[in-house]
Amino acid sequence: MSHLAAALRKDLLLHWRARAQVVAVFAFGAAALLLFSFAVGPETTVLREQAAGFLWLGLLLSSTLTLAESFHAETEHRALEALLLLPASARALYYAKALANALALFALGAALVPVMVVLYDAATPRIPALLGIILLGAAGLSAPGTLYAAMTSQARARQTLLPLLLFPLVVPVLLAAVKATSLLIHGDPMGQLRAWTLLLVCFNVIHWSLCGLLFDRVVED
Amino acid sequence: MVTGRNGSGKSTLLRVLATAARADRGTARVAGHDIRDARGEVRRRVALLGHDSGLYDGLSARQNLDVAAGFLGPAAAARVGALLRDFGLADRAGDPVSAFSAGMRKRLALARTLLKDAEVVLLDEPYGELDPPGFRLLDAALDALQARGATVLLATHLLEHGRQGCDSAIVLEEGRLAWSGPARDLREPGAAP
Amino acid sequence: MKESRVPYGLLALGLALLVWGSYWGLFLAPREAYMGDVQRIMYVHVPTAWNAMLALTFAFACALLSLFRDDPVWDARLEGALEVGVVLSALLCMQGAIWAKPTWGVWWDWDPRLTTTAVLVFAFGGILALREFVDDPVKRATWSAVAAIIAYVDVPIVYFSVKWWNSLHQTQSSPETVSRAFHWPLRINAFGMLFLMCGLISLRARLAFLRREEETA
Amino acid sequence: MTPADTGVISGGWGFVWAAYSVSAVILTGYAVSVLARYRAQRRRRGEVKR
Repeated sequence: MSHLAAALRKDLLLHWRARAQVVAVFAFGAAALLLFSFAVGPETTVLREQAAGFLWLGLLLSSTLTLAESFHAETEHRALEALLLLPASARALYYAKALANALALFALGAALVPVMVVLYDAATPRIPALLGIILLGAAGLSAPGTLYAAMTSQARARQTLLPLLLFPLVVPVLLAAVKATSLLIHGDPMGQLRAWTLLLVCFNVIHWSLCGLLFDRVVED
Repeated sequence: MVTGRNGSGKSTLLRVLATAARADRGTARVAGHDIRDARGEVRRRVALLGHDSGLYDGLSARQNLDVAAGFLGPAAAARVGALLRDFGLADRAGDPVSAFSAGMRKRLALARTLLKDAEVVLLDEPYGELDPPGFRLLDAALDALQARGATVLLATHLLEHGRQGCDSAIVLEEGRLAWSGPARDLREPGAAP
Repeated sequence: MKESRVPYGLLALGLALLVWGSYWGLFLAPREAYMGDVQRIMYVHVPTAWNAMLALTFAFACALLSLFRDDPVWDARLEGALEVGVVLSALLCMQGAIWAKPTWGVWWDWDPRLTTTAVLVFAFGGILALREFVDDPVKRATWSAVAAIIAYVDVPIVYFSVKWWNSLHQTQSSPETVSRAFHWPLRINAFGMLFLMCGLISLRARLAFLRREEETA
Repeated sequence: MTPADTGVISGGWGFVWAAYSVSAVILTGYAVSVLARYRAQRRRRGEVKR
């Protein structure tokens, strides 16, 4: 357990020291939201209808930047290997990195909400519920994303490989998160929010345990 | 001591012994433990300084050592300050490693390797990139290790460093053992055996 | 080494059965009362669906064995099963689109089963791409096995999320409900494609094994 | 299973032929590609061994 704490401190420290990149990733996400509106046209009613979809597409696209960067630091000078040789438990390193990435993606998602509200006039009074959905979605992206970032950081064509492997896998996260967010914005007459939240929770439970089990095979030769 | 031309397998040997790389065939015992079956035990007793520094460019010198100490425990954490001073890094402890020169990075990597009280210390080309003061710091550290009774395996081209400090030596060619014997009798790899 | 001829036999038998089953389904089987002739697409669509899923399930088994048995032959079979699985899944999507156009008037009717198959094509196709871009045979084997396991475990979640997402598509247009009178061509084609698939997977696995031998020679 | 609104579908044969020909092309095409790659690899291995 102490390894988890030490690893988490390391990852949060890395994210903190690289906060300039965090701002850059946020700018990328906000730019994506802007570009979506150019693709759709200035009618606010249409934009407001698709606001949830744009928010999550923006977060999904910029998430690969955060995930890929989080492992660039580890493999650049074989720092991760040095930790494994201490020895440090690969599982602790995974969960710490995945947790740190989840928090980073959550912060990114939360920061994109005001952009969504301004650009698409799509607001919701239920802020805590929205933040909860964003946290579940961010965690859902981070669990497999961190593992695939570990793999692709040591492969050729890593920029294309990570999204190629990750996006088909997180289709359920995208569907559930967009539906849940849209219910929060446009109202939830039939009370479907619980079902979509449950699906997000289920996705997280499966992938946080499965990826944790398989991670040491990815980093150990 | 291990020596041999570039690409003769020195680094690979050290990485395999440190369980950083997997041996395709055969096995070995380090510090009394098998590198395949008891990897965790080997890793508890072995420290490796490889070609790659194993450092986080984004973190400062002190933070890099603190991170490693976090996994090693309080004993190692207590030695962080001393190691930074011993390797002349105390005044740059707060700067990010990305701003360090190659020599400074090598000193920090050495400090990080010695953070663990390892029974076996594997050093791959430790003299590379070091300036003369760095040489003296490294020799002092090697003497301290020998005084503590640790086993040191040094992979280097600089034969004179090896001859004085080491007891035995082996020469590798194309991944094969070409010669082994007392370090004193070591001649240039090109010279007639 | 004397290489066994079984896979070639399977290919031939598979193709023969497929030709026979298709001929039966196209010309001999009665026209379906409502769907008319379009329903004949079922005789090739349904077998493809069954075998595509079978191939990916076999890939999942190979991935598990490759991870825990550490024998390179399973890595070769994983590559074979992945490639055949992706080809069959892609074919299934095309057939589904051709079936949907006359039936629903649109090429893609977001049927949960077919949409999941489309996601699988990219999920498992991505693993084939991963194998292309990793040079170390040991890493390639371990990583693609890990990726195949995660992608396979994800299939049910993808299916349910698409099903709920597309809940407005009430009339379950499942192509599988075929009345008894039409079973024979369907079964023949199903077995035909099964043999074809087994032959293809084993040949493709041998190819992967030889390539790896050459790499590590 | 019968979608009541479409009634008996006319002109279905075009789509039937399309589905069967796509399937035939892809299945045989892929089989040929596997056989070709496999034979090429065995010839390379053959040369390597001899």
